[in-house]
Amino acid sequence: MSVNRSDLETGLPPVDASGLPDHLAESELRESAARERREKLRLFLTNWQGLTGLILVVLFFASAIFAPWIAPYEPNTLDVPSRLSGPTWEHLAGTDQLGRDTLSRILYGGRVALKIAAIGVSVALVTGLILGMIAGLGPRWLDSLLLLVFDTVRAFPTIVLALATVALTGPSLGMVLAIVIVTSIPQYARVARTSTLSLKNSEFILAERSLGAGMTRLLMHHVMPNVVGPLMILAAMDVPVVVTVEAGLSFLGLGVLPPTASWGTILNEGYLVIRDAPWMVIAGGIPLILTTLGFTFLGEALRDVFDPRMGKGR
Amino acid sequence: MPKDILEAPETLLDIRNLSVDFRTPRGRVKALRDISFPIRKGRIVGIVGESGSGKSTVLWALLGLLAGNGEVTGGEVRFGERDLLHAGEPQLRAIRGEEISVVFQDPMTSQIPVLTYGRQMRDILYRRPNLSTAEKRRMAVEMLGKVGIPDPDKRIDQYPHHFSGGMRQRAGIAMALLTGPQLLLADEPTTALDVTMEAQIIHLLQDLQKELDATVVVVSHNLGLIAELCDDVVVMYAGEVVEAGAVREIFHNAQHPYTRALLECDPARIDDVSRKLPVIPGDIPDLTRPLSGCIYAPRCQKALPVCRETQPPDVARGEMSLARCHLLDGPHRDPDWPPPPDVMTVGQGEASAGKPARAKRDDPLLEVSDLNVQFETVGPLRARLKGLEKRHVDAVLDVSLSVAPGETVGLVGESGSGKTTLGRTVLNLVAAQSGSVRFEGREIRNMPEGRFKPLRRDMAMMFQDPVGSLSPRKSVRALITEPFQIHGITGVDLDAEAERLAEMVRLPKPFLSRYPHELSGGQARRVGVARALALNPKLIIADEPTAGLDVSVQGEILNLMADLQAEHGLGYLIITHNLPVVRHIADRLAIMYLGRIVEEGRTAEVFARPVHPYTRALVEGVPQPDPDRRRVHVSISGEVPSLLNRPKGCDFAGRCPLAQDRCRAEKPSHVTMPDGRRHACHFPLA
Amino acid sequence: MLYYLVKRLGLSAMVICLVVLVLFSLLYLIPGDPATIALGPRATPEAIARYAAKMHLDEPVWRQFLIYIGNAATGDLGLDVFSDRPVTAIIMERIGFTLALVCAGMGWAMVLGIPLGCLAAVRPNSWLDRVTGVLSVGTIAVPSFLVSIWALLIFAVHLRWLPAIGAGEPGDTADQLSHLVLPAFAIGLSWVGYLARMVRASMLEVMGENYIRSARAFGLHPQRVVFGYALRVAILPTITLIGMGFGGLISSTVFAEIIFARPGIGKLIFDAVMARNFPIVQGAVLVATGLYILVVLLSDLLIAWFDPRVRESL
Amino acid sequence: MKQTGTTRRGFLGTTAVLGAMGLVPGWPTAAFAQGGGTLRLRIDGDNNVLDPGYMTGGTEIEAQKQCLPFLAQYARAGDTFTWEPTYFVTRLEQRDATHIEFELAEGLVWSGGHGPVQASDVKYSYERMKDSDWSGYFEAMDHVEVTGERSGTIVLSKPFAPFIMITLCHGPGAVLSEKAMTEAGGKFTTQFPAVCGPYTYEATPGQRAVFSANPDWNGPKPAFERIECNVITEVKAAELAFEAGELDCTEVGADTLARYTKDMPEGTGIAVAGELQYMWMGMNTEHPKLQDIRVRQAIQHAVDVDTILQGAYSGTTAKSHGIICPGLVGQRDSTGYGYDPAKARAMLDEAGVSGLELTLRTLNNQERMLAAQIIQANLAAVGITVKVLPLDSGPFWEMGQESKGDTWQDLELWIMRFGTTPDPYEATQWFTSDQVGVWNWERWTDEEFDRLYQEGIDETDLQKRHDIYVRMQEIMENTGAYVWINHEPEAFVHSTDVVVNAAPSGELNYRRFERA
Repeated sequence: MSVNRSDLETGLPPVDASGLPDHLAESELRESAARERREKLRLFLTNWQGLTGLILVVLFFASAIFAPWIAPYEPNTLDVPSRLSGPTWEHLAGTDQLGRDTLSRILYGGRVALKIAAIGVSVALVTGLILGMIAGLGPRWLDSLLLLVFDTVRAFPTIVLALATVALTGPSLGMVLAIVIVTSIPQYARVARTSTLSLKNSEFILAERSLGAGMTRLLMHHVMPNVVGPLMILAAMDVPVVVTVEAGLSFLGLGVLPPTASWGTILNEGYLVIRDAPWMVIAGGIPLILTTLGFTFLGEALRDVFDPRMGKGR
Repeated sequence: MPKDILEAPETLLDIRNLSVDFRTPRGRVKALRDISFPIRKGRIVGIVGESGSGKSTVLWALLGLLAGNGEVTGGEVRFGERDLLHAGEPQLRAIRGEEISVVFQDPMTSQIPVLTYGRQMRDILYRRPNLSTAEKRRMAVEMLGKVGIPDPDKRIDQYPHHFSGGMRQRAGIAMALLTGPQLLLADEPTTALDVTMEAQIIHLLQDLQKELDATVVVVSHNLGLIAELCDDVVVMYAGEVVEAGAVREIFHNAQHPYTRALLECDPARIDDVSRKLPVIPGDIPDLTRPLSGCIYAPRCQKALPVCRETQPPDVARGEMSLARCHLLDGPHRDPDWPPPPDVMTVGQGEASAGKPARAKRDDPLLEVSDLNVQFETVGPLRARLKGLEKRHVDAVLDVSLSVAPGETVGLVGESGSGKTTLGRTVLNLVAAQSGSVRFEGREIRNMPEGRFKPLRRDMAMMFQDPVGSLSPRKSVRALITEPFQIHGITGVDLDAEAERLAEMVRLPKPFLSRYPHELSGGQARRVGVARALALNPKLIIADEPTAGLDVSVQGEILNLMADLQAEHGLGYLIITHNLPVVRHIADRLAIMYLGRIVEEGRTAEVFARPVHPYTRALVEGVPQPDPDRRRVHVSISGEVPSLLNRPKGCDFAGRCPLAQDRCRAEKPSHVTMPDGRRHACHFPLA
Repeated sequence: MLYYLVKRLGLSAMVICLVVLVLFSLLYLIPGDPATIALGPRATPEAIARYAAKMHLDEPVWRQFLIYIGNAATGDLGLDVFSDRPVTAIIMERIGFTLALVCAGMGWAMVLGIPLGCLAAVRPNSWLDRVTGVLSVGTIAVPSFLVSIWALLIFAVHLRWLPAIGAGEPGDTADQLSHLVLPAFAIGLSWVGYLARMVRASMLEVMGENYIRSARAFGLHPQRVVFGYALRVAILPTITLIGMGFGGLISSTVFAEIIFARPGIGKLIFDAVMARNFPIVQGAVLVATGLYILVVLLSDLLIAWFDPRVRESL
Repeated sequence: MKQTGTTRRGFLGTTAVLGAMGLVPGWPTAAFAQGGGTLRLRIDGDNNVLDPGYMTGGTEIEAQKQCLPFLAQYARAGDTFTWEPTYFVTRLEQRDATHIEFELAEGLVWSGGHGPVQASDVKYSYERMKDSDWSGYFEAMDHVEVTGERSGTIVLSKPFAPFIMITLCHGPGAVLSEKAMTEAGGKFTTQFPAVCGPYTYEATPGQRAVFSANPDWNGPKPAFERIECNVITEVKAAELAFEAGELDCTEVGADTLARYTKDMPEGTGIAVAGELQYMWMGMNTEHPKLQDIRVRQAIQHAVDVDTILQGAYSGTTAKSHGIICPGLVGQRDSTGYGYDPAKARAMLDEAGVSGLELTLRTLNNQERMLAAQIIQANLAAVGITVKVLPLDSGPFWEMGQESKGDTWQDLELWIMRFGTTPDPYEATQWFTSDQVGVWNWERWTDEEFDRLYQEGIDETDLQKRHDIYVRMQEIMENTGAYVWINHEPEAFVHSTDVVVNAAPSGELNYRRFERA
């Protein structure tokens, strides 16, 4: 019997697959592919968390991409006379010390977050996928070696590693990106490796081999499509982590450089004027929270719908 | 021996009009509809049915342990004065484990892995506050001893994973009987076990029932087990009881067409070896849809128009004996129904084209000789740490075997016998350490994949798990045509090929666009066959071709395979643990035990006159679906030893009733008898 | 069990060695003279000469590495650039504060999160479950440095309920505890959510296992079933999560220690980074990472202790 | 969150040379009558090396002032800053241009049984400094003659008037116990080998330093029995701690200063130290992109200094017109250029420059990052793209020095702040020809400037001096390499229960704090 988390979270009681006559359960599943896809979509859309997540994520992307069109002001235009203005109709989220519009800076800051998230997560995902498959399919010594490397990288608390690196190189967006990529590769690689290992021993890979399928074909046609799914879900859950790392480092002054607006630098500047302009740390924190909520909800909903057995939490 | 039916024992538990629904995202599944039958005191009642019949749901419903989405929609279950369906949770809890206890299907998953047996059994006795912990332990040890666990006072402190499968099921029985319940429910108690183990558990249950004078309900799909063990039988189909009665009535005078068909499909009941097995066409109905008429009507050979519209009557023949069919009573009564037992009521597909002319014996398609396969069990470092000298086990040991074109060879063995490894080694999926594998006279053992690849067109494999052996993200069409792509065969219209193959394996065209998880076991199996056949191979290695299939549909696959063999002159190596099935399709049998072939010969001869004691145990180990042919003793005891502890002498010596000192000291070599049979036994049976 | 222990210890030691290697090679990956990089631009020629001698910079790189490993193994992590005090002594002064913070943060999160998750899982879809669900998502979404800032502002500056900075009077336990409250609250908050969700999910999964149905079929008391059976198994992935989460927690302490001016390892690293005091960075990162590895090791051993299969199979 | 580390060289560059602190007049003897109570302060880091010879400078000096004898201390007379003898001496006077005589007070005893404070201790302490990291402060000193048990003469190798102000009033002028030092091996780090002063010192690294009443002290009692200096690296954290009531006094940033000034909370006061600091944006006249003086002058016209003062400093600082600070001889009251973007654009056109891309280097603290961003925006308005490069104090203070690598060649624009003394000569010394590649990072040379520098030292007539220094600043300005920004004060918030005493460079002198 398996408890399906999606059912729990959609308010349905757990479905009992064995109490339910399995032949029946199967015939249900067999009904038709299209129906099943519709079913998944329905499950996803009726899951309020999934829907909320989707909306928030779309907002995240849209606001970042269209920031130049929707931002009421240029993010770096100074307007010193109206500095540290509270929220008004002219400046919905107030202004900072140089009179820059906080809302506009938040919108533009989303572009930095998007850049970090998109580049960081995709590079880490692809590298992790490749390394994980190599570890899963390669010889045992290579697997052990890669595992050891993954363990080592994971042994560094992210921020601590970032601090150590920045101590030597100085802060920059590129450095943040590099750290984010390096520290998130192991988790993708481990998931990819685990899936690859279980796939490697699965009957269908053996069946493909028995038909004469070569390594390339096995990897590209049979292993990869099955590994990518869980990794995509992981990636969705990883976006907020990455965005938060950037924000945290920028908050410490070790991330992107001014005047570039990023949520971290807004928080940093906001922290410095927290007694004069408390709205800056509040306004700067909200997109971070919403993005985290959005991707977490979306990732969990995707996982529940497509892969209810995947590991929870990290 | 069955008890005298005339004793008319009192009813211990009475199920009346029980209905259960499951709420699923796809709608309500009416899993049980209006189930009624009594369970009489002191008897062993069997509930038999195929998957989807709802037989296990009955058990969970009466314990009040349906899953969260299950819901009892009607009926009552009388247990003494109480109605279990409407009892409160505390009352039910008082009954569970004390008055009604359960033996579970899969002892691997139904015993908590992180607690010792002692702890688990003490927990079961928690309602006995006047017993001291020591006394509880003594009771548990005693019960473990009673179910045949050696050294119970030591083993009680072990965890489930320390026990072998059979031992674990014995422990499960001990736990269930610890409190001395009035009613013991057993849910598929032997399904997870090997044949030789199954026989032991059946006898254990029988003995204990007698000794403790308990009432037992056994749920099973295994007709042989039901016939051997039960006094009363309830036959279920798609959530309904279609027939119930005493065991002899059911097996010798089945009234319902489904019961009849089910019995006829059981290969163990069929004496003639025809290479064709009977089949019930069609599928179990969708229970989310509104139902009308007889639930079995869509698949029934004798269905009348009325069957599809009107609910058939329950025709009673005596106490707790009834059948639900229009043919038996009322206006549609058919006096010729049921026909005599020797008349077949279900079809066997079209008549066989007959066996093709066999190629000459001296020209084998596949010839395996003295093949050895070893697996590494511990890493070099760990071996040194533990002081182990031997880091490998012999999965396959000195195996010689041949398959001629057009011939079907059955490779039979229990789990862990190395039969699957052997099949994979032949196909170069597993490396072998020594020996030779020749295909059409060419040495192919450990051939590099590059050179071996062209040969894969001639040799194909069907894997054990029908769905699991299909790449999950590929459509059936892509799967079927993949062999062409792998071998770079151009100039074929892939769509046309896909349709041709689908037709060949009788898979409806719309299925081509489906994905593996959208297929039933039987359909997926057909896809597997189509893939194997795509490139017109000469040899097919089929690993458990009927695994996971119900009795009523396994014939379809076997018949299909037989037809294809007749048509293309294929050689088959069929790997299976299922003796009754293989008996119908194999020309020759090879019996494997612990990686060695212990006996090999023509199927009929092997069955009629086993030479090796293990073969005899296997043949006798299959429970006969005939209550008049119950076994009185179990020919072998114990379990297949682990490959790690391969005996020094004959591998079977530890369990062989005829073993002598020589057997324990010296490994018997293979001997060819004058009639061509080969065996490995110091003291072959006459 | 012995083999398992030896293997795990060996692996951890290898990871530590690799961690040292990473920290060590960072110095060499940056162009320039290692001594100048390590000591930063403020070092006097004397200090550089002393450092060069100390680090055996005239030796081949691999020998330097071995010497560093050897010294580190005996607890010698070099000298502080500015005060010439042993890095080990400096770290030892600080480590207690970080450990106290981490334990307090994780501790209160466990005390609250695990029972919440259990209760939610026992009664899925009850009001408690829903409240827990919303609360846990809410707490997960707020990055710990925002919690730190806001908690400081609200509870210390505005309400003046709790002290804002420092670690309290040495020797005065009550004072030290009162200084621990806010930072521990800040870093533990999201863990309440994580743990509640994790425990709930894994409890639900375990509650669907066959052996739980067995236990219920034997009429065991629900409390025994939930806490004696289900939780015993469901806690295992949670232990892993807690062990792995320790790394994230160390990252959080960096922020909390900076914001609350708490003299822990995280703050030490940050200050050392700012001052380019690389021997301290190196030593403190090594210790933080070593601690993390130790915790992961402990959590693995704890799992092995709980689960006989693990302790025998590996 | 950024911090400004005070470094030794940074200190030399910025605050080494001192102004005086305006708020506490003279020596508050009355306050010593009362004792008791705890003063809670902030220090920005651990005192790693208390040894005056090897300290990093900053809060170590604060500690030295509490625990070690000094011969002189800052004093203020009207608007000018001067020095006065401490009560550790009964006599301190400049006998002639190269001789300073002193006599130590009676009854001064080193702690730990190291005997009385003697003139030989002074000799030991000062002569060892010549070989220390801080030897620069003693360059002018030749040796110390011991003339009696408690008296002696400091002999300079050349006339150097500011010696008492620069050296003796400051940390390097601390006197150590020769006996205790010898026992300690000639150097010390985190503990004084022996103290002689109102307080003893004890530090818990990373947490705080505690100054407790010295039982051996028989001089005037300070106002507070115990001083707790909490280590709070971040200015912001310290401000919050102050607002949470956990500190009695702490340094604040410009924006907080502005907020307090505007709306002073109950029980809070502000103390502002002198404005003896001058900040400017410098340009490297040798850099290919900036070689053309028209480009530099265009930049001078393009920067809106008033916006910087508002945006980055919340209007809390005085606008600068040169390197001579307010209140000093030679201070200018206007500049030869003004904010005029149109003119700047025209000058750039004239120079035929377009699409100019420059890098602006700055320390990465809050105010300067804001200033840099304003400059960035200003220059963008005239078509110059500026990349802001924030640097930690270490690399920042080295970037223009030829002895510290090659960054000086790449240096284009930077924001710089130097501190100075009340005498104008001090500020000019860093810009002479021989300072090119040392502190003259703008890398221009001017014979007239070098000549005027000497004349300025020798000249005694106030008006003439004034003219000399105004002219020198004109020369600087005319190189086009300077955009004057402001004179930044050190500001402190404090509880009205205490009266703050701080040196112009921002160091607090705890023993001169008072109860209100």
